[in-house]
Formats: sequence, structure tokens, C-alpha cells
Amino acid sequence: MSLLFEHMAALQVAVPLLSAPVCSLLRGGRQPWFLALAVSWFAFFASISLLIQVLDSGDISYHMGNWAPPFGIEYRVDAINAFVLLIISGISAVALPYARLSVAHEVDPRRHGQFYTAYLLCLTGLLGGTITGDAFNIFVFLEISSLSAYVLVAAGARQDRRALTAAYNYLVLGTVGATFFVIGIGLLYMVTGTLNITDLAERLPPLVDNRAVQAGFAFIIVGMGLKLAMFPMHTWLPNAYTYAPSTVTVFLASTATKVSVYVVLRFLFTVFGPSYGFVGLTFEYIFLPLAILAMFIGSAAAIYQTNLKRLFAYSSVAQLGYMVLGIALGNVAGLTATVLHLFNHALMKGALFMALGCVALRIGAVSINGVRGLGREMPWTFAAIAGAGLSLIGVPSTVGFISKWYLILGALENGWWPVAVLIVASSLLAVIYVWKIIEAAYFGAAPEGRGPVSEAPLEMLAPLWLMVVANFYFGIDADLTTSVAGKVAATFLGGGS
Amino acid sequence: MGAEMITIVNIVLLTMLCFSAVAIMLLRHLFAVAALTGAFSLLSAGLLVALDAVDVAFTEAAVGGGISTVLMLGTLALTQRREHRPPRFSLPALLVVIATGGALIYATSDMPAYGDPNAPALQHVVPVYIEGSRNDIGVPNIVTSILASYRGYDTLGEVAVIFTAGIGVMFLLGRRREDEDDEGMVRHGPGNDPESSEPEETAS
Amino acid sequence: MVHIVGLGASLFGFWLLMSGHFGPLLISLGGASVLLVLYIAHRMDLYDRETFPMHLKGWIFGYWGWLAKEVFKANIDVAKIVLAPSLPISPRVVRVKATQKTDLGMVIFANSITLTPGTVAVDIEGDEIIVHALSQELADGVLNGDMDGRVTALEER
Amino acid sequence: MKHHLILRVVSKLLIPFILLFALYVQFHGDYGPGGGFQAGVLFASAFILYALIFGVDNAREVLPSKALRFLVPVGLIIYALTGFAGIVMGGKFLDYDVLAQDPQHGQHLGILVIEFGVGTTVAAVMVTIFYAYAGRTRDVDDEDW
Amino acid sequence: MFIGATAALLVAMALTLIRAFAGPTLFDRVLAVNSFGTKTVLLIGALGFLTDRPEFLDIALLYALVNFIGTIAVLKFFRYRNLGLSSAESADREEID
Amino acid sequence: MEMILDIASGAFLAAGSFLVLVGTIGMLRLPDFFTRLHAAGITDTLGAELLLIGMMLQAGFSLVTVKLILISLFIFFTSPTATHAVANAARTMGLKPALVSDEDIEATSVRRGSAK
Amino acid sequence: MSTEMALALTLLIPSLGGIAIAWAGRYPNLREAVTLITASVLFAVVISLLQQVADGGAPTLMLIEVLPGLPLMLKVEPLGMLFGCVASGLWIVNSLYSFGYMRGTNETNQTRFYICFAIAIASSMGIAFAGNMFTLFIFYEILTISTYPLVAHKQNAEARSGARLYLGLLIGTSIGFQLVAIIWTWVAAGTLDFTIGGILRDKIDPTMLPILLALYMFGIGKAALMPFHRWLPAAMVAPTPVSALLHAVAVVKAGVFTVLKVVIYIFGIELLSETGASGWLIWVASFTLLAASLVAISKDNLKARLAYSTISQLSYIILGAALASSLGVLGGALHIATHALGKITLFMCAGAIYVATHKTEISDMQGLGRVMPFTFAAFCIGALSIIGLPPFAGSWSKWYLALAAADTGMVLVIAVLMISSLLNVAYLMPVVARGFFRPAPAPQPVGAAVAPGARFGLAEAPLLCVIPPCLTALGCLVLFFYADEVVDLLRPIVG
Amino acid sequence: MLDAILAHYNYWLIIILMMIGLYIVISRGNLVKKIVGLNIFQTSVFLLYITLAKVTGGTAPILTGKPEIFSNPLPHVLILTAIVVGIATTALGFALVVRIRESYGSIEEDDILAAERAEEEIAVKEALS
Repeated sequence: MSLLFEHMAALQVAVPLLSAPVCSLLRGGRQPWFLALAVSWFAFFASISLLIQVLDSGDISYHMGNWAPPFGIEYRVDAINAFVLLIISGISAVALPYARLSVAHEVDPRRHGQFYTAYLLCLTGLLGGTITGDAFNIFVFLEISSLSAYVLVAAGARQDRRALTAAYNYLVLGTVGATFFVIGIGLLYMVTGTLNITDLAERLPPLVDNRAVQAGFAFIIVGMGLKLAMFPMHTWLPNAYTYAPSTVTVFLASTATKVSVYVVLRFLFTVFGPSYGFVGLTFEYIFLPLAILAMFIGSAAAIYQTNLKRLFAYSSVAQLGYMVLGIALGNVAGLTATVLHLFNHALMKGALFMALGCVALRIGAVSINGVRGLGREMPWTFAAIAGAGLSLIGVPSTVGFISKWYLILGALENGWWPVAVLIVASSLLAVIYVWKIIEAAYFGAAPEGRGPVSEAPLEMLAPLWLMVVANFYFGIDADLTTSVAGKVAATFLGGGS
Repeated sequence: MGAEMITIVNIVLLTMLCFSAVAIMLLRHLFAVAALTGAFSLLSAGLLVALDAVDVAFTEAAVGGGISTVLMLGTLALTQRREHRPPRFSLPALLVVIATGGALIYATSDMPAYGDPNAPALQHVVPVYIEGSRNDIGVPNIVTSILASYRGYDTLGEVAVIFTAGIGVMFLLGRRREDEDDEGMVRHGPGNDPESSEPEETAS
Repeated sequence: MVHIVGLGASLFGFWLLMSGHFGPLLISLGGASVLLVLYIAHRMDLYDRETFPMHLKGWIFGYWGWLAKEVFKANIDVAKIVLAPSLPISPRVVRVKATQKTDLGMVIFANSITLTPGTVAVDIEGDEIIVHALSQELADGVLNGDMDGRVTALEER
Repeated sequence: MKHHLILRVVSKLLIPFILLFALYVQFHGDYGPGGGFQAGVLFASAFILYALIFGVDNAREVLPSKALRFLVPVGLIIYALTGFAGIVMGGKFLDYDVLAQDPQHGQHLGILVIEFGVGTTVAAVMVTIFYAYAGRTRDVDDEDW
Repeated sequence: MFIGATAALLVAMALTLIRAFAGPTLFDRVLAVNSFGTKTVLLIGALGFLTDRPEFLDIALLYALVNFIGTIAVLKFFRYRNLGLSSAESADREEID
Repeated sequence: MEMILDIASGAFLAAGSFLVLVGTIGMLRLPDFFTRLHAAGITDTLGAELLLIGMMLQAGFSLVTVKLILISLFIFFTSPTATHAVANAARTMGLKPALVSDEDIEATSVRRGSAK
Repeated sequence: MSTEMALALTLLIPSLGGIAIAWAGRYPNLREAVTLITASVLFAVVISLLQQVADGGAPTLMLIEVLPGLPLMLKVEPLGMLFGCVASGLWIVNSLYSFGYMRGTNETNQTRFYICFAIAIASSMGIAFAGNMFTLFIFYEILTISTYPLVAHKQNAEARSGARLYLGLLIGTSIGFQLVAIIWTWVAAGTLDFTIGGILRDKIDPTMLPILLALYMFGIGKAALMPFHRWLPAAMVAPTPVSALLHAVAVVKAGVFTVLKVVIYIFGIELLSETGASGWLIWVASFTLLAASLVAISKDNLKARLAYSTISQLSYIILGAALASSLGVLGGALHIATHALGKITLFMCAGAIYVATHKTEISDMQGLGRVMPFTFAAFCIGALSIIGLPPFAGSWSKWYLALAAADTGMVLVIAVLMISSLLNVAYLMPVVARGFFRPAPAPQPVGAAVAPGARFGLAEAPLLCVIPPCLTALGCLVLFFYADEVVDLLRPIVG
Repeated sequence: MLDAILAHYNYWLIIILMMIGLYIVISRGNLVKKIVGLNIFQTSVFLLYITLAKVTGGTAPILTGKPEIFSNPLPHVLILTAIVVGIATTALGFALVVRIRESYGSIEEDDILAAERAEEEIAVKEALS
């Protein structure tokens, strides 16, 4: 057992990685799903134990192949990536019980083995990209997750052919982003000679004025910006989330962009450090306006959507704007907000997309028109949408509120008045699009020709409600999440070089 | 003398690469593009040899000249052989590209010079790899020892990537001629699909 | 069976030539590799006279010598044409009767035609090879039957 | 129907040597350029050549999809299990030092095994992808063709 | 000596590339690319000697192979659009066996 | 001996380079696809082999020579095959050779495909 | 029963009641019994706390610490006690009335109605007993959201758009301004606990105080300060019990209650009067007061008129707060109670008229007083109380306000109060006058089929619609005599 | 001398190549061409890495027993991985193109967008009706 804990960092990724090929060997039926479920739960368990370990006894460094860093690849777990790992594996652990029926409904039964294999690969990639302490290794694992994500998105083609073009666009932009990231890493390597993040952080300070470093910074940020759908580079996201199968949307929306945000944070704060002049300038002159534009344009676009999945996809663009804004604020509160929102947004979008998956299971397409009057026929599902929607708006006692609280705190700390006002103004846009749905579901008349609709099965409702309850629980008792996030933020700003 | 020749070779090859890239951009016959892509890969592989990256050249030739050309041909065979729209100028694209190129050119001014034996990249980790490959691992090919041992974990990821691609292509293109797969894949979305009336299985 | 052993032996020779390392590990890996290749070749149904032309024995080298001479001559001829400012070409498409009995012989003949610049075997129809020639003289070099005869002779020995 | 004659004969001659060349590259990655990945691609290209000349159906008879479906994951599993072997034998993940009596042998063994895994998966994936493309029939004949 | 050969090969490659670009038919391009490949093989050989590391001829060998397969692939795909059309060819094959 | 080898290999290399260049020029100068085939043939056959022989002479008896021989053999087999394949494809797809009299063309009936 | 327990029960009882109502939804009688019992029990619990507060105690219940320094906390103080009593007490009356009204008009979705009502009351209790601004804000938002289904109850296009405006304005202002203000306060003061004398002294630049105050005042959309008053008339599409809830029991009262809380416990009266930061508010409130009254006169729809009346009346309370004197605050606080009683009477009467005759326009009500004498009498009393004539409760609050204005030397404010009282007369009395003194049009209004007392020539609404307004009208009278007790209770808040 | 001038010349050419590749990705409407552009773009990045690894007078990083200067092997390793990622992406991209063609009957972005817009309009109309 001690062996297990000693190698937990490696097992966190290696077990899902091994399980993926095993999954592809399985023959149909429930087996692939069951394997994915077991692995997800193991990963969840591993991430919890890692987080506890980190909080108890400081950073964990695991040397792959027993080669000391910076020569070999190092797994470096500190509070932030333990936290992100927890988000990823937690969402996966909740999403999989939900997945079985939804996937059975939306994906060709003969491809379930491949589907869950791709899912496990995606999980592996996200976990691996998060946990690693090596810049290039991030690229490799993010590409595993991206490639499998393209496949997973394209799996929606059975429902709607637009999944294919969505996946294609995602692929092109994702690859361009990854390549930019690689260029950035190359430039950094060129002048420092190392790929290990800790080592990079040590070797960069004398090179502040080096133009290659600055360009490398820009490339890394733009590359990851593409992957995280930072505002003008978000074009792949809405369609990809809209046409992917429900489970995939749940998983990707809650985790994939989060990991990219994490990578950005890691580079901004651990590797470069906000004390660099150009980093600060980026915050103020690039991140800030882009984040605000994202918040407003994303929300505004969401208001005009008729497809609910796309509506929430656009809302994700806006929410990512909040995370970027938190970074742009550049102080502890802002950063806490970003880290918190990684978690909180995963909770609310996970719940919302799960609920939409339940609706899709019953009525097929999820348009604003289609859900009219469904509130009475699927009370639990729509109550969940309402609950998670409130969280999205940022109503107090939900997680969304906590994030916004810290964001505004951060803005005020900087004395950025208008920003604080804009933050609240943008959450008002969220009221509009969330309420559009509530109103249609509860106060609209059912469209003609729709027969009676039954409530989603318990197997899907239970995970959904777990997420909704979490939305409220962590909104009322935010102590755990905020203390971790606050600790992370403080480390970044204080301890980070 | 040899070294300078290599430099010249580099530049000539690079120029040819640029030329063939432009040709690829301009040509509308996609099979011709495929053929040129093959040439492009061979050229870049040649350049890689000139730059001492033999392993990479090996891979690039096998992958770029071989597999990806074949894949592209396969795609063309299943789609179309001509680009319908004539090449058109795109200002936003140009601006993005210029910004990217500008950033890189900006960066070049502080980069170590080409071939600089004192470049920082050579000083830090690499000597350990060379010695380690000689003594600890005992593998003459340093690239292999880094690839398989020092950074073996990256390579594990790399295999996973390839595996993902395999799973993905199987997922997307499936096997329609397989005996066990006697039913056609469901792949069309609703809507006005012009080919939906075509039989899924085309006997050969 | 002869073919299998012959192919195996030549494959193993190929391995040794390529390898240059003769440690027990690599030799045994080589052996295993050869066996694997033989197995695949068996599955591919490659064991026949085409794959391993043992019956051609050493005579082929004599033919190659002659062919080298022809190729050399033809090269000079074509080079002259290419470099001449007036570009004196008069392309011809001719049919050449091939007298070989086996596919392999036919292939050797056709490839020999292609190898000599100035003539290219464009197609094989029945026992006729359709040849594109750069000029009448070059076409005549094929049409005179010299090469055909030599290849056929190679086959019969 | 003999216009493939030349191609067929020459390919038959070449394919065994290409396959062996691939295996040579696989096992000589330590000494010269090459390794599992390159070998896998080469190995696959031999099959692709075979499929090009003799048709995909014949290629499928030689290397059935079922076998491929098995081989694709197996390479990765071999690699990953090598990693776990490191843990089980008292080292870290992917630690080859502990695989044999002394570190250098361990490293050799480890590299050999993982390269084999890489080669297997890569070759299988490449052939799979090729089958997937080539096995699909075109669905439209338009004026483009 | 090798420098001269290298230079000549480079010039030849550049000219071949022009043909590959100019076409006009696909076959011209394929021919040019094939010829280009051969020259690349030679160039690699020459470069190996130029840098005193001639043991990299494995790469040249690989190139020759890839070049061949690539050419065949272009022609096959262009002629048949896919490779599922093997029934005729299997008949072909049985005829020989 | 060294000297002689050097000179010999130099000569081979020079001749090979020359032929490669000539072939390339031919590919540019000649008027149509079928005639260009012949020019390409120069490069692929004698040009390539001469260059390879030049290299072999430099390398002496070693692994390198063995590999060079293998390469030359490989080119020897594949190059005419590839040329033939291209020519054959062009013909079957209906590409007509330029400057060839009509009766010749008729004698070689087109088998497959329509005019491109 | 410990006080903590009682405090927790004030939240739990209505919540559990809501659940019980949902469970009993299929049996209307049981459902309504549950509602009534819940309301009564709640009132009893609230009253049980009263004595302790009157003795100067401050029962406190710490729920949970959401963020460091930001707990969810309940704490009873006199002002909250008053609001708690008003809300829980009027819930009983309003419930009774609802039974009659909802049955009388055959509304659909009645279970949802009662559930949401219970939740709204629960959140009102939360607002009343909130120990800090953060807790208050949470319940404030819950109140908004739980009343949304009530406003949209009819589910037709009009109801939906009205509800949309209701929700939009309330959520919009609360998140857009109030939340900012709260966070600002927290950043500046490091706490949000309600403290007598305020928490902002020396914590914030005095020049910024008016801005912060503005953020609060406009952020508390429920107080319907112009220009954020539109939601109130829009919400008139709701059934009358809902309007009563909005105007008298919970929503607007929660708004002005919050205003008072902010002024008293966040800013502190002294700080405001020293810095004059609330000077602008006096004029905004006065403007709202007069403008709303004028609009009210122009409305023919009775409920719309009452709605604008509410807007105007709320500004009295805001005015009281803005005057930043202890008398003003007392007056304002007292007005919460008096106006609640008065306005609920008026609304219930309007509803009773609608149930009985389906009439909504004042011009149609000629002569109705003769067939519905109880209703119109109650209406008359309510109106008089609102106008501020003795011996009705409303007179006291206006009295205190006028005193405060005189105290602070705001002569103009006194004038405003006078004018507004005249305007009150102008828009309220015509209803009474029309009902009693104008002859009915020729065809007698057809009363509801079950109208009790029909044989006496009366056409009153069902009993359950008539008794409650009579009760509250009585309350207006009673409160006039017990106003001193209320003021005594409130005294501690002004130190 | 020559080297001094050429200190960064290689880089510049690679950058130009990169720009061409990126331009193809963004500006071409043909889905196959886009992927080809992506390949060119990636290849140029590979070249960038390999160029930075080159050491003048160095040789390929394979130990020969003689003391020698080696080019930097680490970028080679990284690029090997990157090439694999590239081919994986290409394969997937092409597979998607094939499926898109089967579904839409075209691989031109304009046609596909037009088809999608038409579908979208129908959906919106339904929503409004």
C-alpha cells in the first residue's frame, strides 16, 4: 500500500494511460464503460490523495525513470495542479456514471469501445498535461487529450453532421495553438537550455530583456489562448461543444479549457513571474480588454442562441473571460478568483451540460423551442438547470457568486472601478440567457406534436444532482475551495519567482 | 570548407522549401499538391540531414514522404482532386501571418547565432546526456538514449498519441467492408444530405 | 522449399551486411526477424520464381555488363540530343515483340528498355511491349531484337 | 490484364527486403538512426506497397483487421507495462535500471522492449489507418473526376 | 569533389522543382518528383561524405524506398480512386499463380 | 593507390553530376511528358549510378560501400519500374504523346479512362 | 426552546412548510391547512423572540463561514424584529385571503403558488434577521427569485413580460450596484456585520460616501427608488395576494428595510449627517415621492394606482433614512409597519372587488360601495391610514418624519410631505367616493355566484376575501394606539 | 565571414516558410489544403528546432568512439515526438475531411458554410414559428 502512495503521482496518469489500450481490446457491451468508470474513480482517489499529500507535506516531485530533473521528466505536484487534477478526475468520476445511458443513446453501439478508449485517452492527456513539470511533456499530453477530443467531438456526427466540421475546425485551430506553444517552448529552450519548468524559472530571470524570451512568452500565451478559447480565438468552441455528444460536452466543457488555463497560469506565474515588465503589460493591455470583450461578446452571443448547448457554449467563452480577467488583475484576489473559477465553472457547466444531456436523451435536439413547457414533465432536470443557472449568474450562495466576489475584490484592490462594474454588468447578461430557458421551460406551452415526456432516468439524474448540490454546497461553504485557491494564488504571487 | 558548404546547402534547400511551399499554395490540382508535398517532405528531410538530425530526417522522410502522402492521396481519392475556388488573397490571414513572423524575427535578434557552439542550449543539459549515453546507458545513438530513457516518458506519450490517431481514424472511418461489420455505419446527420440515398455498402 | 531457404539465406545475408554488428543479441534478433519476414512473405504468397530468381544464377551479371554498356551508349545519345540547341527529336511509339516465356523475363526485358534512356516501355500487351522512343534510331536499337534475344537467352540458361 | 506485371514482379522482389530493412531499423536504433517509430512506419509501408500492388483485400488476408485491432493496443500496453515493471521491481515508473542485474543491462533491455512496443503500435496503427482509407469506397462520381 | 557534386545536385533539384511546379500534366509532376527523390537520395549520400559521417546511408536507402512507394501510390490512387478495386487484380493474380 | 582512387572517384562524380544536370535540363527543355521521361531516365540511371560508384570508391571496403551498393541496386530496380508506371498510367489515362504520327497512336489503342 | 433554535426555526418553519405544501399539493384543503398552520407557528415563534429583543437582547445564530470574515449569520435587532413581526403576521392574513382569492378566481398551479409564497416568507425572515449585509443579500436574492414564479403566475405573454421586467430590474440592480457596494464595503471595512453606528467611519474617503450610498440605494431595487421603480407596476399582472405580498408583506418592505439597515448599521446615521452624504438622496426621494403620486392620480386601473402609491410611500421611508436623524429613521421604520397594514388592506380590497365583480378600473366602480360595504369601508380606513389621518397608524409615521424634517431644518421637505399628503388624498379618496356616493350604472354588477349576503342586496366577495381586509383595517386603528410601544422597541437602533 | 552574415539567415528562411504555412491554413478554403498548410507550418517549426540544435563543425549525435563535437540531440528527440504528433493530427484531419465530404458533398469551406447556414436558418425559423 505504501508503494501505491509512493508512486501515486505516476499512477495518476499511468493507470488511465494503460487502461486506454486495454479498453480498446474489450469487446463491446458494458465492459468499456465499466473500465472507464473504474479508472476514473481510481484517478479521483489518486488526485485526492495527492492533494492531501501536497497540503500536508509540500510539493511532490516524482522523477520518471529515476532521472533527476532537469535531465529526465519530472512530475511536480503542488497545490495548484493537485487542485486541477482533482477537478479533472472529479468531473470524470461524476460524468461516467452519467455517461452510460447518454452514450448508449448518442453513440453507435458498435463504437463504444473506441469511444471510451478515446475518452480515457482524453482523461490521460488532461491529467498528464496538468501534473507534469516538464514544458515539452505538457505539449505531448495536451495533444493526446486534444486529438482524442477531436474524435470525441466528431462522435456527435451521428446526431448532427455539423459535429464533423466542428471537430475539423477544432483540430485546425487546436493544432495551430499547439504548434505556437511548441515554438514558444523552443524559443525558451534556445536561450535557457532546459525544459524543466522549475529549472526554467530559475534560469529566466537574468534574461528578462532577451527578445527571444519575450517572443517565446507571446507564443506560449497565444498558443494556449487558442486552446483555452481566449476571446478572439474562441471560434472553435461553440460548435465543438454544441455538436459533441452530451457526455463529451460535459467532460470537455468542464475540464479541457481548464487545463489550458492552468498551463497559462503556470507559465505566467511560475515560469515568467508577474514581476517581469512585459508580463505586467500583457495583463493590463491585452488580457484585460480581451477578457472584458469575452465576457460581453460571449454573453451577448449566448442570448441570441436558440440551441441551448450552443447557448451555454458561448457562455463558456464568457466564463473563460472571467478566468482571464482574474489573471489580468494580477493580485491575490484576482488570481484566487481564476483558480476558484476553474473549479466553480467546472461544477456549473458540468451540471448544465449534464442536464441538457438528460433533455437530449428524451427529446433529441435541445432548442429553446423544444424545451417549452418541459419544466413540468422533467421537473428534476429543469430544477437542476435552474439551480446551476443561478450559479452561472452568480447568485449568492452558489459557487458562481464566490468567484465573482473574488473577482470584484481583485478589481477593487487595483482600484479598477469600471472593471468591477463591468463584471457585475456582464453577469446580468447571464440572467437574460438563463432566464430565457427557465421561462420557456416553466412558463411556455409545450410545442404541438410533442407527446408526453418522462423524467430522465435516475442513473443520469443522480450525478446531475450531485453536481447541482455541489454548486450550492461550495457556494455556502467555500472555505475548502477558497483556502486552496488562496494558497495557490499566494504561492504564485509570493513564492513564484 | 565542408561546414560552409553545409551552410550553403542549408540555404539552398530552405529556399527550395519555400518555393515548393508557395507552389503548394498556388496549385489547385490536389494530386499535384500531394506529389509536391512528398517532395517537400523529402527536401525538408534532406535539410534535416544537413543539420545533423539524422533520426529526425529518417522519421520525416518516412512520415512526410511516405505515410502522410499516402494518407492525403487516400483522402483525395475519396473526395475530389481539384480545389474549386481559385486562390484568393486574404488580408486578415496576411496580418496574422505577418504578426507571427514579426514576433519571430524580433526574437531572432537575441537568439544564439546559427551553429554557435556556445549556445546556452548546449551548455546546460546536453553534456550530461552525452556522457550518460556513453557511460550509464551504453547506447551510441544519443538520440535513442534520450528518447527511450531520459525522456522515455515523452515517448510513451508519443505512442499514446499515435494510438489515439489509430483509434480516431478507426472511429471515424470505421471498416465498412469488414465481414463482422455487416451493417453500414450511421454517419449522416439529419438534413439535406445529397448522398444519403446512396447505398452504404458498395460491393467492389 | 528451395525458394524459402534461398530467400531466407539472402535475407540473412542482407541483415548481416546492413548490420555490421555481430553480437549474439543482434544476430539472434536478425534470425528472428528473418523468420518473421519469411512468415509474412509466406502469407503474402511471395514464394515463387519471381521473388527469388535463383534460376537466373550468375548469368545475370553477364547480362548486366552488357546492359551497362548499352545504357552508357544510350545516355550519351540522349545527352547529345538534350544539349543540342535544335533539340533534334522525333518521338516514336513502337511495338516490340517480346519472346520471353516467363513474366520475369518479360519484366527484365521491359525494365531494360526503360533503363536505356531514349526508350521507355509504356505498356505490355500480350507478348508485345509498347515502347516510346525519343527518336527513330533509338527505337531501332530496341527493335533490332538484340536485347530481346539476350533476355530470352538469360531466361533459358 | 498484364499491365501491372512489372510493378508486381518488382514489388514481390522488394517487399521481403523492405520488411527486413524495417526490422533492421527497429533493432539498430541504438547504433544508428532509427528506432521503433521509424521501423514501424517502414514496416507499415511494406504492407502499403503490397496493398497498392495487390489490392487491399489481399493485404487484409495477409494481415487481418482483427489482428491489427489486437496489435494496435498491444504495443502501447507493452510500453506502459515496462513502466510498471520499473515500479514493481523497486524503481520509479519507467526506471530501466532495475530491470536487469546491472543498470546498463537494464537500460538496454528496457530500451529494446519499449522500442519494440513503439514499433508494434506504430506499424499496426499505420496499416489500420491505411486500411480505413483504402477500404472505403468513394461515394460520388462527379465531374471532378 | 563532393562539393561540386553537391552543388550540381542542388542545381538539378532546383530545376526539377520548377518542372514539378510547371506541370503541365500530373504525370509531369510525378515524374519530376520521382526524379527529385532520386536526386535527394544522391544528395544525402554526398552530404554524408561531406560531413565525414557516411554511415547515414540508411536514410538514403529509406528515401529511395519512400520515393518509390510514393510514386506508385500517386498513380494508383489517381487511376483507381481507391484501392478497393482489387477483384480484378486478384483475378489477375490467380492467373499467374 | 589513394591518389588513383581519388582521381577515379572524382571522375565518376564529375561525370555523374554532369549527367544529372543534363537530365534535368532535358526535363525542362523537352516538349512533352513522354519525351521528358527519357531525360529523367538519364538522371536516374547512369547519373545516379556513376555518382554512387564515385562514392563507393571513396569509401573503400566498408559497411558504407555495402550500403551504397544496396542503394544502387535499389535504384536500379525501382527507377525503371517507377518510370514505367508513370508512363503506363499516362498512356492508359489517355495522354497522347506529342510529335508521334497518327498511325502509331492508333496502333496503341487507349484502353482505359477518358481524356483528361 | 433556546433562542438560537427559535431563530433557526424562523427560517426552517416556512421552508419545511413549503416542502409540506408540495407534499400535500394534491389535496387543496390539506395544502391550505398546512399553509395556515405554518404561518401561525411562524408567527408564534417570531413573537416568542419579541420579548427578548424588547429587553435589549440580540439573539444570534452563526450558520456557516462562507469565506473568511464573511459568515452567514442571523442576529435579531429591533428593526428586524419589527419587519419579522410584520411579515410573519401579515402572512397569516394574506394566507387566509389567498384561499379565498385563489379559489374564487379558479387560478391554476395553486400548489406552486403556495410553495413559492412560503419560500418568499422564509427569505423575508432571513432578510429580517440577517446578521450582516452578506446574509441579507443572499436572502434578498432568494426573495427575488422565489417571487418570480408568483409574478409570472398567469403564464400568459403579459405575465411573462411583466415578470421578466420584475426579475431583470431586481436582479440587475442588486447584482449591478448592490453587490458592488457590498464588496466595496467589505474591502474598505473588512466586515459586513450590522453594527450600530455603522462600520464605515474612517474607513472610506468621505467624498466617496455619496457614491457608495448611491450604489446601495439604487442597488436596492426593491425600494423602488426612481428610476428603478418600473418593476412594481409591471408586477401588477400577478394575482392580488401576490401584489399584497409584494407591496405589503415582503418585497418592497424588504427593500426599504434594507435601506434602513444600510443607513443605520453600515453607514451610521451620525456619519451621514456629519458628512451630508445623503443630501442628494433627500431630493431623489422627494422627487420620487411626488412624481409617483402624480402618476398614481393619472392611473385608472386600481392596482396600478396602488402600485404607484406604494412607490411614493416607499420614498417616505427612504426620505426618513436620508434625513439622517434619529427621528427620521424611527419614522421610516414605523412607516414600514403602518404602510404594510394600510397597503395590504387596500390591495386585499382591490382583490376582493376583482373577485366579486371582475372590475379593475376605478371608473367602473361607481356605486360599488353600496353592494360591497365592508370591502369599501376597509378600503376607506386603509386609505386614511396611508394619507396619515388620525386615528390611524399612518399618521404617526408621517408625524415622525415631519418632526425629523423640522429637526434638520429641511423646510422644503416639510412642504413635500404636505403636498404629498394632499396628493394621497387626491388619488385614494376618489375611489372611496366613487364607491359610496356615485350611483351605480343601470345594470347591477353581477356578483359571484356564491356571494355571501346576496340576499341582503349585497354582492360581497367570498368571506375569506372580505374578512382579512377588515382585520387589517382594524389593525390600522389599533396600531395608532400602540405606536409608542413600537417606537420604544425601535429606540435602541438610534442609540 | 559567411557564417557571420548567415548567423540568423537560416532562421529567417524558416520563418518565411512558417508564414507561408500559416497563411495557407488561414486563407485557403479547401479543407485538404488547410491540412497541408498545417503540415508545412509544423515542418517549419521542426526545422526551427533542428536549426537551433545545429553546431558548426558538429556532427550527428551518434557516438563513434572518437572525441567529437555533437549537435544538440535534445531538440531532435523533441521533434521526433512532434513529428509523431503531427502525423497523428494529419491522419485525423484527413479522416474528418473524408467524413465531411461524405456528409456535405464538398470539401470547400464556402460550400459547407453555405449548407450549414441554410440548416441554421431552418432551425431558427422553426424556433420562431
